[in-house]
Amino acid sequence: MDNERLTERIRTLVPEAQLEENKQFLTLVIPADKFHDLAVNLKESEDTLMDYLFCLSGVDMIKHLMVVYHLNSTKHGHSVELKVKTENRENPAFDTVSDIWQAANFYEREVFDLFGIRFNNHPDLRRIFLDENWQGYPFRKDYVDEVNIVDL
Amino acid sequence: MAFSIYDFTSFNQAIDHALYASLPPVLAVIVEMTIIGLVFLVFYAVVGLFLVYAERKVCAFMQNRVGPNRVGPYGIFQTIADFIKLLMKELISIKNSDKLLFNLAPFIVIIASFMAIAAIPFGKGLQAIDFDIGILYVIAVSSLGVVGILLAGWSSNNKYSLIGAMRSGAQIISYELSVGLSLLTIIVLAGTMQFSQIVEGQANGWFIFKGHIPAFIAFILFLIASTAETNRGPFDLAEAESELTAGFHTEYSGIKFAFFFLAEYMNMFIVASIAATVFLGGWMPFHFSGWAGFNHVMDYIPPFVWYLGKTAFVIFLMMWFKWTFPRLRIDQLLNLEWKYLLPINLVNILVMAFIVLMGWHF
Amino acid sequence: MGVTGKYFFSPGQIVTEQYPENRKTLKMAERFKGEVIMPHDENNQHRCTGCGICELNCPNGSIEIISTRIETPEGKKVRIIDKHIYHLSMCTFCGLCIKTCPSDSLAWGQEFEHAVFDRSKLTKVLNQPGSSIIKGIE
Amino acid sequence: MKEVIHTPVPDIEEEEYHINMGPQHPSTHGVLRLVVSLQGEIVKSLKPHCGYIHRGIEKMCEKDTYPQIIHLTDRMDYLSAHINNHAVCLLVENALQVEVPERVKYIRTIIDELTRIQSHQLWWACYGMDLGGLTCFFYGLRDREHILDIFEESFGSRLLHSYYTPGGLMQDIHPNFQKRVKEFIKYFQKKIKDYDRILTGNVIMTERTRGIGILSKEDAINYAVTGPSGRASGFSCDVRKHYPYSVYDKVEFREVLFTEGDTLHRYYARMEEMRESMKIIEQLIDNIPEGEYSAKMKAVLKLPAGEYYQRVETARGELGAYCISDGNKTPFRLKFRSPNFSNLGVLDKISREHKIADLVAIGASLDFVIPDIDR
Repeated sequence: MDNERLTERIRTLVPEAQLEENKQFLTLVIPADKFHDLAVNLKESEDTLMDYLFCLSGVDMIKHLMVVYHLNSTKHGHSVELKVKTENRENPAFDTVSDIWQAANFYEREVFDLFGIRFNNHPDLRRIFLDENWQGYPFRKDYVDEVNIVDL
Repeated sequence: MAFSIYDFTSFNQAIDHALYASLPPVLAVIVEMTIIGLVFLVFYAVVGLFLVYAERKVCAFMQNRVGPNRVGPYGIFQTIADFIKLLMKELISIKNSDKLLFNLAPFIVIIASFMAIAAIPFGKGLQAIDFDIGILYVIAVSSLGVVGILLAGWSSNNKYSLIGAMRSGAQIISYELSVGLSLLTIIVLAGTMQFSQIVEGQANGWFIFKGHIPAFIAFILFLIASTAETNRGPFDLAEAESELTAGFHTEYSGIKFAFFFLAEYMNMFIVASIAATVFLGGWMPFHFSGWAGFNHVMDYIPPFVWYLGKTAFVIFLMMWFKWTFPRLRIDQLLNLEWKYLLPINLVNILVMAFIVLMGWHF
Repeated sequence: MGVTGKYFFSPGQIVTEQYPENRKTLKMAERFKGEVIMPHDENNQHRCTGCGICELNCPNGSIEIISTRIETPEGKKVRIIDKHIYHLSMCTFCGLCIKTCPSDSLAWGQEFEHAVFDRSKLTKVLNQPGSSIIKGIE
Repeated sequence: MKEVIHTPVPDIEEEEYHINMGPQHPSTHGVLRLVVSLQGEIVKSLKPHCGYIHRGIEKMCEKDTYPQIIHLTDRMDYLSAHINNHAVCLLVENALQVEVPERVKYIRTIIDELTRIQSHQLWWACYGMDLGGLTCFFYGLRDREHILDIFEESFGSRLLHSYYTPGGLMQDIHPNFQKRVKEFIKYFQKKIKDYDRILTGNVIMTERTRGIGILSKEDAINYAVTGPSGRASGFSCDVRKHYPYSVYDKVEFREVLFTEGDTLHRYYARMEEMRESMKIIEQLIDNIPEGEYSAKMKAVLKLPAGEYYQRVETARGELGAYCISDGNKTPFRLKFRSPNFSNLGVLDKISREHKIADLVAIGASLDFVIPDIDR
């Protein structure tokens, strides 16, 4: 499926999806509450079959927190980049996709650990790299640690 | 007999008479026992140290390395230095471990191998005790060591140790069968269990040649089973360092660890010497029937050289196994024993009995 | 068993580097990255202008340059280095300082035995005492 | 009247106990900690605990300029240091739309494949060691030395090279490079037969690993298991084939694919990859074109604002570098999708109901490099 048809497809499922222009992949911003259903649909439908989640990154865009999903179909070969955003910095939460792609299990734990984004219904949401009682989320832009982060 | 020049019986008797003449009988026995004990202790330590060195050199050469080469010429004092280091190391005592058993275990292991060495004939007359059930005795005593290993694994309150000990228990109990049965094959051929008579029986040809194919098969089976019984690679599951860190002796340090270490090498020496005695003629020189001159030359090589040479050959074979093959898994190990070695062994005994019955052996 | 046996009986293939013994004959590759040095010529002169580009480019802050501005007899204001401080303990041997140096004043040294008892000994001053810059390098 | 409370008596058969494998354990090849629930010797479940060497490389990258990032990527998957560098270099080059000289592409491809071979040699060595054949370890390292010597001659260091820069290479290859690589290929083609004789053809090894830790193709995709581990399950995920970079589109090589997906076939996949890598090097080594070793780059590299994703095939799988730039000389966010991290996720699934010894073998066949997991 080429990018235009893929966009159309996602638009029919989630009309609010915004297309971002001039990107390497087809990039769409999806409202957080619609994302899980869309993901299920993209994975299960025969013509999209996005079965390979090859990258899941958390990003702190200062204005908002964002999680970026890179999806690929190993059968059809098309890729898509989906973004979900939240402006809630205190208690950001998205729905997990680890029930759809098992790979997301660890990726989401990493994002939770470093960005503090919670994933609802995640089976085992614990810190993965840092200590259990670590304060704060180090990869956020406003994180301050005068002891461990040395500015050169 | 031609090789009577190296007969130690008269030498022993001379000492015996001298002692009995000068001392009361009880004291004489005690002195004799002490002498033998000391001789074995020294022998034990020397052989153990030498084997550790030999193993390290052999594996180094197989792996394109130099091996120990710092202490003394070619590193021959390396193991002595290691031993001194081990003697001086702190003995760690572990919280929540069973102190008594923890300390007892290394001694059981080492005593078991000590007892087994007593029955081994090093040369004509060079044997501490010549039981008439010598083979049975050695099998029985050498398998006592597993009690020590089990205790060590259990008492050190460490799960790795426990798994190692359990594996070791399962392994030794099952491989004991194969060891026994393959020796039994030769007993059928030799008609005796006494070591001295077994050796005498090989005066005109080693059993491995006399017993046709069954004896050869028995030799191979014995090698496999005894390697497993001594917990050496590729059967070193009890101390599989990539899985269980060090298995049953994980928590031991210093001299107690040295005991385990020495006992392992001594067990290797013992099974190698049993193999040499039973299959390769012990201290008997190599004889070709008919070649009188050749046989005569062979007789001039002292029997303990023959004996040690054969033992060293078997030990080298075992080291070669260890440094070539990857380790087996526990279920494969037991499968190998119960599904392959044991049936082959049983058939082998039958064949051997049949051969002996028909008188087809040499 | 064949393979191990073959190697056992052909000890000529031993590949161990007998390190402390072969120190005299041991020769590192010519591009070996042992440490950063500043080559000096026979007049105790180096090529460093003290521009600070290496300091900027170092990802770990292992280079510090202490320089002073002096006035040359011709009346030009020039920067010369007092000390080119190099923290070996922080260096990751990425080579960016050497690559970016505009006057090629830094180079890789062959020394690799860096173990010392005191951490402060790992902080080195690369320009030798009393050294000066080679004439004609801007 | 006293109330009788029936405490449930735990069934002895059912009782599980836990052991910690790691952080210091001979078979985890680093500081990975696996909390293993065992029943007897059977692994019931397993929880990896990582982070013992988490250095926050992605955060550090946000403070460094693009040329400075290179030396950090070395330290992720230290066994494929060059390939990690390659990811960042390609990312910057594609973002700036710099055309690197042909010579650089050829050299990079050759060095990438050499890196892959040396990584697989070390894996082979450790695999043998984990299965208990210690001799393999020394043979593997012996042959790896030859590649490291070539590296040392050309780039000055043996493990962490920092040799690629955005736009090209740090310095030209050493004049001896081609000759020595050819010598090595000739040498290693002989030695790989030894590898086959000592481990591949060994009945103990094959029987121990056949049918152990089976990973189906669907699971491999679902868990995002890439690299030789994924390809052994039939997941065609070779970035060199699907998204070719440098000169991989000009060389002939086979993507090693198996369908069984057990430990033994992960082993075969890596052994075959070594042979394929040698084929690639043989095709390229004589044809390195003359030219510059680096494109002309600006002194300060500023990526135009936007998002970039670049993937390369390391020795362990697909390495992705996802960069968000805001137009500065440092990246706003640089995320590395490291192959080992997603490969680790599958360890729990495929090692259940196997023995501890199998767990070690499975772990060895997935070939973890812990700094790449932790980053």
